[in-house]
Amino acid sequence: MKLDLDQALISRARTAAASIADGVMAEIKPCTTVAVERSILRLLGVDGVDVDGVPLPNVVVDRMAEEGLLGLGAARVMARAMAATGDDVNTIAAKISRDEIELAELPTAGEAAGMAKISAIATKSVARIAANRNYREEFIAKHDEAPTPWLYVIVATGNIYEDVKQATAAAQAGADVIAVIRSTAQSLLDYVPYGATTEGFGGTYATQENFRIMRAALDEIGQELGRYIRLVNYASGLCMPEIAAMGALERLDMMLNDAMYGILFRDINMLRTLADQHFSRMINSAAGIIINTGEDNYLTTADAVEAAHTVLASQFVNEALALRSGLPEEQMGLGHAFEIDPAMEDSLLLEIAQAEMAREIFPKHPLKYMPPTKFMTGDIFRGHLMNGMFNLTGVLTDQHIQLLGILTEAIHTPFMQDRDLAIRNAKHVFNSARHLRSEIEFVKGGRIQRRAAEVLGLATNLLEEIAASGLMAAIEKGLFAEIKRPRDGGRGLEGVVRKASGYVNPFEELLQKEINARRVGQ
Amino acid sequence: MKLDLDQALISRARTAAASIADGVMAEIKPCTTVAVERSILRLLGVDGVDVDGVPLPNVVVDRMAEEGLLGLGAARVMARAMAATGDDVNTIAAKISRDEIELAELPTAGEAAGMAKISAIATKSVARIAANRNYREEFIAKHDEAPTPWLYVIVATGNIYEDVKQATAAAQAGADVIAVIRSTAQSLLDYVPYGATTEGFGGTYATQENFRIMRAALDEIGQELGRYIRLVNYASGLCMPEIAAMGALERLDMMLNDAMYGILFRDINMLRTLADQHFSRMINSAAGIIINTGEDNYLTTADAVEAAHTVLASQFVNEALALRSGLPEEQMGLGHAFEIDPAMEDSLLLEIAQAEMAREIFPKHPLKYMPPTKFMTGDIFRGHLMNGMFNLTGVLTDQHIQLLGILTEAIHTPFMQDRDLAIRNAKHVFNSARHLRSEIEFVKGGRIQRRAAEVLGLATNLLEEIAASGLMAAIEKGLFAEIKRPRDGGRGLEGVVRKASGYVNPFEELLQKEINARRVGQ
Amino acid sequence: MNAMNIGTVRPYGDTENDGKIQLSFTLPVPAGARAQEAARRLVLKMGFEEAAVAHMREMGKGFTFFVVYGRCLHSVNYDEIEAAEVQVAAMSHKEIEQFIEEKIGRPIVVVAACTGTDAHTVGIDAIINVKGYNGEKGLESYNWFKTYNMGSQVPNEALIAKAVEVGADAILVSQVVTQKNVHITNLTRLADLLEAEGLREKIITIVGGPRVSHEFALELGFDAGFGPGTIPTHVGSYLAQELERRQAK
Amino acid sequence: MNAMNIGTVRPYGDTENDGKIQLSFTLPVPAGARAQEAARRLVLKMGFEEAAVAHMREMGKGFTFFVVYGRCLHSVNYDEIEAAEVQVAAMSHKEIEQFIEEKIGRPIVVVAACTGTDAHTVGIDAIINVKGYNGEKGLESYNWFKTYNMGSQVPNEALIAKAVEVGADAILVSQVVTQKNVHITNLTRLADLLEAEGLREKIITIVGGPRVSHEFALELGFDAGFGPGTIPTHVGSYLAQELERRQAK
Ligand code: B12
Ligand code: B12
Ligand SMILES: Cc1ncc(COP(=O)(O)O)c(C=O)c1O
Ligand SMILES: Cc1ncc(COP(=O)(O)O)c(C=O)c1O
Repeated sequence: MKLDLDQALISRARTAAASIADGVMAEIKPCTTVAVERSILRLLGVDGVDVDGVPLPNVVVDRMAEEGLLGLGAARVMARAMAATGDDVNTIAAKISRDEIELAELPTAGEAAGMAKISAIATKSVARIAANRNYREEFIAKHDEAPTPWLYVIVATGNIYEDVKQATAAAQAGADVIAVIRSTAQSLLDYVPYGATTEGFGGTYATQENFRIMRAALDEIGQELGRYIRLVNYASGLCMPEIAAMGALERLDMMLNDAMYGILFRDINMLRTLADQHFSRMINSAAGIIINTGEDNYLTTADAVEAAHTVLASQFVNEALALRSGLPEEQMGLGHAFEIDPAMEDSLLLEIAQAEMAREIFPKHPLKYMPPTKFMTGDIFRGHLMNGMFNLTGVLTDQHIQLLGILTEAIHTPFMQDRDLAIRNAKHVFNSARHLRSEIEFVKGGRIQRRAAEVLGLATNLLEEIAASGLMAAIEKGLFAEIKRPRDGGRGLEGVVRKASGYVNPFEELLQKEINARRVGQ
Repeated sequence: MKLDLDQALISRARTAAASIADGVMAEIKPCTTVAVERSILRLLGVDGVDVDGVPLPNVVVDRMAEEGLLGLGAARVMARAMAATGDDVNTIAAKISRDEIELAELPTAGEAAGMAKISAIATKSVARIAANRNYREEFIAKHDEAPTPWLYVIVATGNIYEDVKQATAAAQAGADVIAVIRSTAQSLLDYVPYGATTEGFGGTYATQENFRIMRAALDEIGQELGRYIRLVNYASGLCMPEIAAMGALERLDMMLNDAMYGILFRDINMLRTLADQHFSRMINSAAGIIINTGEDNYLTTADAVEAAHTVLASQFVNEALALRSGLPEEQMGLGHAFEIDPAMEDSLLLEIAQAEMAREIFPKHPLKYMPPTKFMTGDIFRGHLMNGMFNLTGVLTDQHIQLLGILTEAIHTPFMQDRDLAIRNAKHVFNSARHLRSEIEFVKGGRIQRRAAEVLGLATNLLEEIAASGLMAAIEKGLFAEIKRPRDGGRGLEGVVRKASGYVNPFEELLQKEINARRVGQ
Repeated sequence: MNAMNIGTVRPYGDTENDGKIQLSFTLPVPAGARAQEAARRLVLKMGFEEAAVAHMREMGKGFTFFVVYGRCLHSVNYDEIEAAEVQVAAMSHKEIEQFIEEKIGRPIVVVAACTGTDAHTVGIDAIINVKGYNGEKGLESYNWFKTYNMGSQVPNEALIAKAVEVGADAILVSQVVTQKNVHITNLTRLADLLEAEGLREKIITIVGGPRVSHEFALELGFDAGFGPGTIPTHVGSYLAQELERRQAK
Repeated sequence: MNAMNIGTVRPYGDTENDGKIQLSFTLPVPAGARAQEAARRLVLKMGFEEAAVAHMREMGKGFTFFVVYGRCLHSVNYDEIEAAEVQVAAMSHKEIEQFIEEKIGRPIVVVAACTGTDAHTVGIDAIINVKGYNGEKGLESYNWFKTYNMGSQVPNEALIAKAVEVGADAILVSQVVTQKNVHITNLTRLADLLEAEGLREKIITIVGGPRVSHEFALELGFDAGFGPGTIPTHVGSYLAQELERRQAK
């Protein structure tokens, strides 16, 4: 290890994070949410929209909520309906949308039989997810896995068909991972839009059909290139577990998945999104999907030097929470970023210290390293150079997922040529500095080592402070990203429902089984 | 020391280089050249052109040569003329141009008295050079010396007035050193053009008036900025000592000065240019002018990995030759370059090894580090990035003079904006990695250390091989830059003249005195 | 400001009037001699001479990237240009406070928001919040400003309602996302709403953001526009002086 | 080659026909709102819409650098473009040797030089010398070529004299320095000299260099032009086939 970090401090930090995560788990355990229930319905096969374009999962869950049945869980209510009508889930959903079924009046008699059917469907659904995972793993095993850092680029035209052109060109140029950015404010929608879309702002709507279109395109070009091209989309937001379910069904490979992001940057209610996150991560875990956490965002509102330790602290918390949703470390793409003001003397040294520290503290984790954005200006030449320094730091500190910086960051969402230049920048730097990491040591007690030690110390203190009061109180105090969010504020609190006795989510157990099986398999 | 270089090898290399340089000195000692004699005349005050535009120093020296008098030295013949006519040097030169003086028929009687006058003029001339040097040193002492690496940029519009605009803007943007590039093929002219010029190709003619114009402009902007802006021009070529003399008189601060460059890249005769070099470097030395040697050029025709050791070997030879012309190490801007094909894996590691090696072997020398040129393409974004990696290597290995890479290297001589982007690139990287050097160690016996050791070993072998046969034979064999030059080939051999008995160059002694005085002063 | 006489100007590479310009763009064609010629002709159509393709490469099948240099034959008369700039005497934090105390005599009330779907609050926070920008504290820290920062993704209607509720002197709107001109749509709608409510003349309306200029704001029917690099005192100076001007009428 | 049907194309940013182009240039004016407007107007004159100055900075007093993005309204019809390309079947080293042996029956004599004040020999050496380029050996290494590489800074007259002296089938000229169009001046003079000496039709004349294209060479009166990336087999294939064609006549 190059930084000589104090291992005792790291243990203390992990202990504190564990207790913080346990506190969160205790809070969310008694609750379910409209989004969790909608995801259950989706996983059971409910899809489509009603005559007004409202997605059927929303229609069904909203009706259950109105009738006061949601505390039982959508699965159980659906079981009743299946038993009563003999219809399949989608027919039932359609009937509900046409007011042809009165949920409150369904007989509870056939519930057990209904639940058996539900169980069978759920088992098939999880099998489909597992099959997707197998497909991915086999494809990769047949070809070569891309060397790290992986080249991760975004497409964000707003139009899924243009996105496909851009993504295809990027794959041909050497991208390993393609993320389709979502339209602004989709994360605040309490439903998932439907169908292929061509009208987004700053990104393209995340819909199941769009997922399918892009997956097919990337599979095609991946076959041609003999490389597996990974696909990414965003779960975080009011539909976290639903989008996770869609991603699992359509074989996405990574998902942005972080309740902290929703709380801090989208003002989503914390209880709601932490509950949503738990189930969404279980789905991600079983699907073999790497999550991307959003700590990098903190540095867009807070200073990257002063707030460096909050990033680390949050990574510890995210790790602890992810473990509790069954995610193995190998799927934890903890986020961090290269966001120090480059006008600061020795800023590169501080960036190296920070990135190397993350690498050493989270050795198995596919860390996701975000590029400079905040200090990018319209000077595209300077931007390209900053991205070069970022890429150098990435390869020097062995980052796993390198989200490539774009020279026009301060101007527009990337043009095709901007992305191509980003890919060439990364390939150039990675190749010419391929083994720099193994050739360099940091001077003992020097600036780089001292900086890493300082950040670790501060993070540990912060975690212990948070552990005392709990995560929610810490967020209320504004300890992350200099943003305060009240416990009862934010969007989506109304979608949190106390579980009634007899609440059932058939997927929790099935997913857990799948996760355990994979763990043993390793 | 980071590279753990074998000090015994370094000593062996220096010993071989010393014997090579001694061999060269023995060859040139019996000779003078038309260029040396013209410089003596210039230092004595001969300037201007005849009615056909031929520079008076050429008129006079050519006449002396025709009359078979040049072996005595221009000073001695001029002394005769002064004694005989009572005119000053310039009047005599003008008269010669108008055929009003018959040199062969001058009485030798008054020669001693004439020589006394010459001595007095020469003493004043050297005093002017010393005064220039003092001015520079005092200005710098009053303000702060620029931190290294110095930002060195070129201007090359072909028009001295446009050059001034470009240089001024560069200084304002932060350049420390401005080099005015010469028009193509000036180095092959056996005279120095006269007056202010506005019509060069790929550069601006080096004339004394152009030196003056640019010096004044840089002094002005330097005063305004409170920084001393260094001025560079080119001595190497057929007029090496003449231009060195002009540079000393007009207070240039650095001069490209390397006979090897002339031999290999301009096909100038070796004896001629080595003899010219010796006197030109004495002038540079006394004037406090840093020389820039041209080893970087080798890598434009030879491969930077395979020929790396020839660069180092040549640096050793150049050091030994420079010492013999009285240049202190602090004025030896030995050249090297960042020219490895960046498509090569780990090319950055090899560049770091090479640059660090030069730094450790030549610790006091103001090394001049040249940017990527050969592998630059029309992709200006890639070019800007390569320059960033070059700048990073420069600051990491503590180079003294960083000739900034220009993103349009493969396209055109720099536009104002290209140069500005180069300066910002360097400032950005130097600042953000300011103390990286003191934070990093190279792994013992790792790729970087091994590469440096390999290059040093090869260079030492090569030097010992050359020492056996002499430098001239080595050049005949094509040991440098993969270019062969015959001993009796090349341009300018006809300008080499055997010194007659009684040959006098009054400046050799005066310059040597000045050099010694400075050395003691330190 | 407009005093300097410069005359007609052309781009400058390394010689007066050489007109040199760098361009880069993508054409949806495969790389090759025809692509190169297509790129060259395109640039010639723009009114260039000596257009030279310095770099060409295919990025993905059927898309080619070009770097071109050429000599632009157009010129502009600099002296004729009058760019709209917020006309106001620059004052320091202290001077602004004094000015308001003396000339207005009560705190200026401002309501600020990042509107529509835009969630980029860093810019508006820089102007309003105590933390400020570039070492300058935001208007919230002034004794003579009373500020309401509504945060991000605020509907236009909510912003106006708040302004009416607190009797605002000024509305400050930030717009950062500009893709598909969503900021223009959004701001036009806000201007219409203000007009409809009869508030257009009563409230000072300011827009800000990285793609905003004073000219742009005026065109859309706002009173002032502030772009990149704005610091709180710029806005404070303008608000104080503009309010005084309006009260004087 | 010209088979593909693509039609009218516009630059592509992220949406078909969006026309997006990046420009950078310098204007000899001080930075400020007027400068920004001057830059914008200049770009509008080129036939752009929505020209936006993304970056402006003063580099030295009175000179300002701009980065601009805009939507270009021009388009080109790709299908109509016929770019001149050296028309020749590509052959390998071995095939070229065989071809000459069979169809010419004697070695082809070529004289090569970097002419005028130009001293950039790397390019011509890459084509001629054994060392070659990109792993391909130069023509010197062929049994069926007899080469004379005269090196750098060769006067046009000396090149012609040499060609006459050795009875050259072809002259190969390299020109790398292009500042102030010195290569054009130089090559035009060479073409005139060849014409005057009556050699124009007798000798195959080839030009090469980083700013050379086949089209460019034809315009100046040469037989073929080779640009960046040329390897010896390109030139060898052309020479062999062209000589055979001429002998057939
Ligand atoms: C930070 C940031 C974020 C943060 C925002 C955090 C927050 N709470 O603000 C996060 C990570 C959340 C984010 C998310 C997104 N972002 Co964002 N983001 C940026 C980034 C990196 C910096 C913006 C910034 O903070 N600048 C610093 C401030 C101080 O500058 P400023 O806003 O210009 O403000 C100054 C002046 O303009 C002026 N000013 C601004 N407003 C006002 C108002 C008034 C009244 C006045 C007087 C002055 C004033 O004063 C300020 C101080 O000088 C930019 C890229 C860049 N480097 O510019 C992208 C950028 C703005 N984002 C972009 C996009 C597309 C998004 C997303 C939509 C992406 C997605 N689909 O997920 C999301 C969603 C956001 C949404 N719904 O709006 C695009 C916008 C493209 C475009 N031109 O339309 C950009 C340009 C990046 C890119 N190239 O794609 N982003
Ligand atoms: C190496 C180099 C030098 C070396 C040359 C060594 C040598 N013996 O050749 C040295 C250091 C001596 C040098 C000096 C100068 N150089 Co120089 N140099 C370069 C550099 C870095 C690379 C050129 C090169 O070798 N390319 C590699 C070869 C393989 O490519 P190529 O020439 O294009 O050749 C290929 C094809 O074009 C084609 N080809 C070329 N010729 C021919 C001929 C035939 C018949 C055929 C079929 C094909 C063919 O085949 C080749 C293989 O594919 C360029 C910048 C750059 N990156 O391009 C500047 C550059 C060419 N130099 C430049 C200048 C200005 C100079 C100087 C004038 C500067 C000065 N004032 O001191 C001097 C003087 C040179 C002179 N009198 O001509 C400018 C030219 C600007 C312009 N557009 O006019 C450039 C572009 C740099 C710059 N941006 O300022 N230079
Ligand atoms: C973890 C995480 N989730 C989601 C998002 C995007 O969310 P939205 O779609 O709300 O812009 C981000 C932003 O980059 C993120 O970091
Ligand atoms: C040492 C040295 N002298 C002179 C020159 C330039 O010579 P010329 O004027 O002949 O191009 C160079 C080229 O860069 C050089 O390195």
